[in-house]
Amino acid sequence: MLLNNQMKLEFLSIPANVAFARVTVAAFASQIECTLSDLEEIKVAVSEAVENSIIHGYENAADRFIRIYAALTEDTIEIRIEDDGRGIEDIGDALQPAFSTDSERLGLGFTFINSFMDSFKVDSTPGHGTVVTMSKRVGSGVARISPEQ
Amino acid sequence: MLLNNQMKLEFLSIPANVAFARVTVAAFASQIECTLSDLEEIKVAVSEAVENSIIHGYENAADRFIRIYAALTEDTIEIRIEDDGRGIEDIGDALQPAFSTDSERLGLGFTFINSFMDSFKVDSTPGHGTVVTMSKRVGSGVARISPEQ
Amino acid sequence: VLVRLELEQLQDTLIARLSGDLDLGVADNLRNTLDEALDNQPVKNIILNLAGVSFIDSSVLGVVLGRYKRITKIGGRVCFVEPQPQVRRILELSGLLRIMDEFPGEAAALENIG
Amino acid sequence: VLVRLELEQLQDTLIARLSGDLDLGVADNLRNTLDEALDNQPVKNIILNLAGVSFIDSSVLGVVLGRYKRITKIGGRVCFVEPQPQVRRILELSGLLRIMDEFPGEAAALENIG
Ligand SMILES: Nc1ncnc2c1ncn2[C@@H]1O[C@H](COP(=O)(O)OP(=O)(O)O)[C@@H](O)[C@H]1O
Ligand SMILES: Nc1ncnc2c1ncn2[C@@H]1O[C@H](COP(=O)(O)OP(=O)(O)O)[C@@H](O)[C@H]1O
Repeated sequence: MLLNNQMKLEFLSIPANVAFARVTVAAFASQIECTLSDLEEIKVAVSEAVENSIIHGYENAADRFIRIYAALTEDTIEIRIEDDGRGIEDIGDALQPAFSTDSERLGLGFTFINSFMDSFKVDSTPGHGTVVTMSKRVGSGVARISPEQ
Repeated sequence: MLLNNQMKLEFLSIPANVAFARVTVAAFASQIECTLSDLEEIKVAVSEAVENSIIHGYENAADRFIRIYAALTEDTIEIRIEDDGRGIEDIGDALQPAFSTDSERLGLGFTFINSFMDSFKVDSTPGHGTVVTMSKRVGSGVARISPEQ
Repeated sequence: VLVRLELEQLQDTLIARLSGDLDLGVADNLRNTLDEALDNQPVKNIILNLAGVSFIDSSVLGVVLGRYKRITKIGGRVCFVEPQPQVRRILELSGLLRIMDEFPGEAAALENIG
Repeated sequence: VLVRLELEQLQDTLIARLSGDLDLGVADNLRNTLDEALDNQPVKNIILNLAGVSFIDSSVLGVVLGRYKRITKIGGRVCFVEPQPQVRRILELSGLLRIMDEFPGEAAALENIG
């Protein structure tokens, strides 16, 4: 697959940067043909992952950094969101809908990401950090007939 | 001075990323109180520096990276734009209005940056790259009475 | 997008008109503002007018669910008014639309829950 | 913001209606499109309608100046129509407004340069 574009964004773990992160990824994604609904879905997925890094990963410490890598191919965006925070003990539990280690939260962040992206994966090392990788085929979403066999 | 927010953006040296870079920096800047005219000026300055990296620094090679660092304080944005390209032989010449090493260009990129930002500096090592640092006081632009002496 | 929150009390119903992009950046402020209103006035029902909301995520839904729990304890109701399509989808996916009603306008909501 | 370029030829005047954010990303395309029109049709004057342009930088001004040089060689004129304030400021700062005229609409431009 041809790699068309790549970017990396790093920013402080503060709530104001949730909006900044999703707007930036959406601006990047819109270089390829996206529907408005694709962009909305990407924005939700990015916000959820970044909020998780701030709240769970860094436990609201405002002086840590979150990194986002994004790559575009003709019709797909791949996004990786990383923190160096406390990590996740049991990823299986964390991925359950309505599971949250914070009673004020819904436990739906990963559920939203899973619903809105085509693929999604969580890697985490307790004490070291979490990496959320997701990708989405955008545009018509209809498979094209490929000239290659 | 209190450091309020920081980000770093890295992206491929392709023309499509000029718009991406200026939109991202403007989104970051708009976290502090900016006028529309501040944002317009920041966008022009970022575009000019990024275009210089693509055209002059990397001579249109599409596989190199450009880095932008930005920091916000209460009323100021500082921006650093870096490439690892061919560098500038004579910075004094390069800063002259209407000086360009490319006959199709106006030689006004640095002039625009200088007009639109409050401070501006170019560092370059031939063969290694160029760093353009700029900052701008935004909002009313009127100095406040400071409680500190 | 600027975030705005406007509160109006009509008898025992609190109308909260929200606008802008609602995420973690406004969640604390929203929670505190609503709780303060609930602490200081006799509120039975809450109408959340989302007509001006362009973005919402799970942080803000957590705040809404928290207020819902508080209101249902005293036998009141919480409902949504006019969510935009992309916001409505999130409400639906979260399950909140199964426990809270949705109305096409404040008048309809007031009539129904009043 | 999507970039659009619409060309119309009225006698020996080429009207180019530009819109969107004009930067290095469109400079090559703009240069080629204008040069092709100049190669294929008898063009004396160019009217650049900038009413829809929200952003412009020096890469695109370089393209404009290049076409200006080509047109002045054959005794023609290049002018701007309706630049938005932030775009007008860049034109002014660049010095292009000292060598090219500016008109409040295409009709005024046509009348004046025709
Ligand atoms: N970046 C992270 N660092 C540490 N823990 C995380 C991270 N992301 C998610 N988790 C854990 O996974 C759980 C489920 O996450 P999620 O589905 O987003 O729900 P919520 O954020 O509402 O708790 C969280 O409660 C938290 O314990
Ligand atoms: N990042 C860079 N790398 C190498 N050379 C540069 C860089 N930025 C500027 N220059 C040099 O400085 C000159 C002046 O730059 P500028 O004022 O932006 O005008 P222009 O881009 O129109 O040439 C350029 O022509 C080029 O020779």
